[in-house]
Amino acid sequence: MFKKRIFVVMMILMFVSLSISGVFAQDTVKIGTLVPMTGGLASYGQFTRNGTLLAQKIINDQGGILGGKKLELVNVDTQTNPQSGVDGAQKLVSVSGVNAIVGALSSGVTIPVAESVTVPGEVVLISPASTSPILTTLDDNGYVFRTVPSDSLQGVVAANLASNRLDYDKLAIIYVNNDYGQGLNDAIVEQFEKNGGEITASIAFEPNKVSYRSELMEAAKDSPDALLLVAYTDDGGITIIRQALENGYFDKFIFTDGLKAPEITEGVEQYLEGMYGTAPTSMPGGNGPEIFKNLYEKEFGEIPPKPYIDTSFDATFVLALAIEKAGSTDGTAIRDALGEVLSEDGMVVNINEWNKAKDLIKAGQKIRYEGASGPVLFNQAGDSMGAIGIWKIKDGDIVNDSVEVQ
Amino acid sequence: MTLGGIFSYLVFFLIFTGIYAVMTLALNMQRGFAGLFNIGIAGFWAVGSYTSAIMTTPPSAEHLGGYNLPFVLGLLAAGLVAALLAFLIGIPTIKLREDYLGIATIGIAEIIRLVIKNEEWLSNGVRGIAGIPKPMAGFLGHNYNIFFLLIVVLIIAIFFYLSEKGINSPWGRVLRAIREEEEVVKAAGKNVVRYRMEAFVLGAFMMGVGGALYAHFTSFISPEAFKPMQATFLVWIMLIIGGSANNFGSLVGALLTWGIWTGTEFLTGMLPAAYTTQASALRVILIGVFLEIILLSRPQGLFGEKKYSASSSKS
Amino acid sequence: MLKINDIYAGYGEIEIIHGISLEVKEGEIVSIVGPNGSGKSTLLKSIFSLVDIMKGNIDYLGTDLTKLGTDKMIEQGLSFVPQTDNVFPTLTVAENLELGAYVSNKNLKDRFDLIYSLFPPLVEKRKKKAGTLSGGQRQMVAFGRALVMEPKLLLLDEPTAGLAPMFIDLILDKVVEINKTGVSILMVEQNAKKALAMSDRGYVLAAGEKKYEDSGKGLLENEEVAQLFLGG
Amino acid sequence: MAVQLFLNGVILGSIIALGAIGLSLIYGILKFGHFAHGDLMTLGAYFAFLFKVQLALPFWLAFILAAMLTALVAIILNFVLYRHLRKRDSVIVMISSVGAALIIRNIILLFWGPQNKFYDKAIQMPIILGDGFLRIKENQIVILILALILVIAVHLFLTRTKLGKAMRAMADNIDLAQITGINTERVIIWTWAMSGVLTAAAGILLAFDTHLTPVMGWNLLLPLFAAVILGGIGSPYGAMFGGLVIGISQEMSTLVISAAYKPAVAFTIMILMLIIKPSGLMGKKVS
Repeated sequence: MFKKRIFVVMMILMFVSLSISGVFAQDTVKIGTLVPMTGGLASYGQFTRNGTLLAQKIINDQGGILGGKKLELVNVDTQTNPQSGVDGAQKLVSVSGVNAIVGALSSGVTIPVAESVTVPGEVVLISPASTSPILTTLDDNGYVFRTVPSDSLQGVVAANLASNRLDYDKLAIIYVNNDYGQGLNDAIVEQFEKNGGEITASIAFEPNKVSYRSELMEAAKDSPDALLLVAYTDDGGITIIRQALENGYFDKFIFTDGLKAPEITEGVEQYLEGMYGTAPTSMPGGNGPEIFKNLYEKEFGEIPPKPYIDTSFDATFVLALAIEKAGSTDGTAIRDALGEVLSEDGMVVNINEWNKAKDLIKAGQKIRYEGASGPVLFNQAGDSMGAIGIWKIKDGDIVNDSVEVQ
Repeated sequence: MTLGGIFSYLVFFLIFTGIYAVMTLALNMQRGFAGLFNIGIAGFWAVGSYTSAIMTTPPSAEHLGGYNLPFVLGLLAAGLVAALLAFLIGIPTIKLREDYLGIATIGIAEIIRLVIKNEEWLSNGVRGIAGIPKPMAGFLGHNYNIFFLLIVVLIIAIFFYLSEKGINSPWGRVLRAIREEEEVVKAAGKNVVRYRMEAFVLGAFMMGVGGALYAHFTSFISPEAFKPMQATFLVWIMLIIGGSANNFGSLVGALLTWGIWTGTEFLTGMLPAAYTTQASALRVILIGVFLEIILLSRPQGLFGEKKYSASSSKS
Repeated sequence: MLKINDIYAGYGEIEIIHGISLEVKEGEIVSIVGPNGSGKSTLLKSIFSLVDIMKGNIDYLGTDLTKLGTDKMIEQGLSFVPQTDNVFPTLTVAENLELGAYVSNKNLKDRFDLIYSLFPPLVEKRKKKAGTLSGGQRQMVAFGRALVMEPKLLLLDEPTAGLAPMFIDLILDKVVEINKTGVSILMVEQNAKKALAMSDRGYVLAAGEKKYEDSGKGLLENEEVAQLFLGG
Repeated sequence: MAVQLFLNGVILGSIIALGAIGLSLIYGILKFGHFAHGDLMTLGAYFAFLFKVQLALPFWLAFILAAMLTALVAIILNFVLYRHLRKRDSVIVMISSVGAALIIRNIILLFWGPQNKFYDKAIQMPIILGDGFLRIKENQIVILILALILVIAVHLFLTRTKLGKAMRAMADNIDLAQITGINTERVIIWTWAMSGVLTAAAGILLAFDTHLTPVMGWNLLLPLFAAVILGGIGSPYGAMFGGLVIGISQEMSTLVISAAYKPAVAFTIMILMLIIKPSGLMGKKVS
């Protein structure tokens, strides 16, 4: 009898929840968000989600979308693994009926979602964080985009920073063992060696371990001038910095975007003073990041030192632009509109100027979107053509130093 | 939300359930019938996925192969390589106490994951293998998932049939007798280790095929897919919930568990956006609680052990 | 002092003992003999609630044992030496004996002295791990552990199983010696002849039922019993 | 360099050893692999965070309170789950512990969030010995001393007290322990309590040396099992020794293989041990 009961309860639960989501469905425009709220990347997912919510708020506060409808965001959790991510994406598409999705973060989830759900379903997918080169070459019929630049750009800038500005001849790299770390590492090694430098060690680390002392020891072996660290704050980056300092393995560092966070200096300000890092940023003249910071802090309090909050804001915003342009929520129409609406020589729209954007679209104008992460422009492959900035630690804070336009 | 949407999600849901059901049937062969404690399913899954990917993708500089072989050969190769792996693992470990075998297999599964993560020549490392062909995808267009579901159902049917057939054969009876009274079977002059090994290898073959199905369905695999929670323990939960040593129970266990796993999302999705993080953690807690309730109230699983034909074969 | 009344016992749904009654009187040695699989050990275990009891009761000095916890049984002077695995191998001999007194450690010193005097070889092995001892010495440890609590009734499950012949007689002599100190003994034994020869009374079991019951001597002289169970 | 790696290994190893003692005893007595052990470790570390950072209590008090609270959680797990399932297949209990692991980890996530936490944000400069030959932090010395004290305490407890001897006896042979009159249920509760305390200590020391994250314990679970297997299931001394061997060999392995394969070292040792001597280095014979 018990099995019957469980069965019945299960089925009721499933259908009640299915139908509730149906009943409350008003006349809204839906965009799905597919981010990890649990599992390995949970600490990024939460804030990424805030980025999308902020975009939603701006759009709805300024009269909504497609003639006054509300923008609705439907979120599912990828649990940072492809099985649940793919399932979640399919729920978004089939059950919630979205035709555009922001997500996922790691390429290991984004790619299978694209291949098995969104591309065949003709749904537009914009990843705010997946940097894998595979996304560039994916056979996606143009349905996959990203608002984060691919790794190679930043790698070149970081390597040039090391050899030209900082005059390092010997560099050790420690990178997180995933596609993000791997990609940056490869690009950095190539460029640094081209510049005539020597990479003394290039070591991958497993994320989320408690001790990286042996990796650090190996990296420090041939007395390199500095450590170039490719990591996120929470998956081991901070641990590596602290253990490097504590044990005196390194006193000079170069960081990449995943570590562009005041958090890394907490408690170790005096040791990191004057260190440099790189990160995708806005073009000279744009002030998207500043506006974004203000808006975010008004809404959610202090902006956390995490990457991809801005890029997920941008992903949501440009999707809204494309929907407005297309005049419908049809996936194919959104895809085509994304290519048409954005242009480098278009009229400037800031991230809090949704009304202006709508007017421009109505007037048939193209838009130069000065996004939260910098201007968003897609190339043929759906990749973002951003700029890379150099940042610096000054008085324990992170300040932008210069912008390298590529 | 449309009826069509629900239907297409249902198809999708059943495909995933089906892939997990293949794993559960395979585990039932090893655990339910032969009493083998394999908690390294992720390893066989990964080996199956990667084998089929390497076999069926076009030649690539990024990983071993590809050999551009047809889908069916990919499935077969996936099963065979996984079976071979099981054989090699089994030689030293199959005679160990059951929990030792378990710990050995989980260790090996983690080592396999590290290898595919770090050996780029073989598996393209952390970047994974993309573009794994979907059979007949070119012809079928929008209704592709229905076709894939048919493939999955077909494979489940084959495995189910063979598994039932096998377990009712003299071979299966010896197997069950070993699980019940190993000493008696040994005394009857049967080579216990050989029977166990056969069940282990057969189960691994099925896991390999299941892994291949997963690879072809998602079209992309990377080491992230083969972590112990989703690839091993979830399958165990399915088996235990359905009832060990019962093929039908395995299928229902897969359906119900995956239903809970994904269905709880609809529940927590109703919480306001500000609580998304809490909702997601809450959801996993809910899954855990569901599992414990079922274990406590029906430790033998929903269906319990099926009574198969007379249990001993005195030959 | 012990009275088993029409007991049915086994494992789970498998019934092995089909209605057996048995009695041990104060100061007696009582043996249970029978072929392999006759249920001797199961019967002995049922007294200590180590198997499932389906029906019947066991009266020990006026209390029903089937309703008593193990620690209470030991407090009331009941002790059991299992057939195999009857010592804690990674604990020292001394620790094994101490654990025998887990329930209460009154007059511990005296009891230990008594046990060491009963089994002198244990004295020098005091600090050795029980797992490193020979079979005979282990049996001594097992006996010692069971005797620490000054039991009134000692249950022995095949005390000579697996022992070298020289130890068999030694151990059985010890059983008699223990009995002389006032401990009643109920034992299951493979060496049926030797067991019955030293017993006051005996029971012969087969297929989970009681076949014969008589004085030890009487059973030894019973031709039927001799033919069927004592190997002629 | 080798000496430094050795020292790092000893520190990691003593933390693993603390966690492995309880895991081994539970495995030995209750005959199942407790897969929630790593997450109990995390929980202990977060309890200490609650007391030390959030409630600003002194470290020693936070340590004790956290250890006691973790012990309580372990006992509750036993009461609510494992006690009922124990008479069944050991696999069921194991699966149930996987469920418990999920629940604990996500409760931590629910209350403390996914971000890294620190007991103390400032870093400590190492004491440098022999011209950079050996570096060790003050915290690490504290860890080694605390671990040593705990190990000695465990040793005294197991050999000098009736309860400790009963625990060892139960790991040896639970049936015999029962007919000896040991109140097995009570000893099981105490075993959970002791495991909880030791596991919490391991988690706290680990976080003390590095930082807190919700997955810290789950990631250390397999090395814990490796230590248990290496030392022999049910042997607390084996677990201590196994922990040290696993810690040291993991750290020193980077001399010969890529650091990316460091986690594989523990598993490889574990598997080799299972094949060569399944009873473990110090375990009793498996019949």
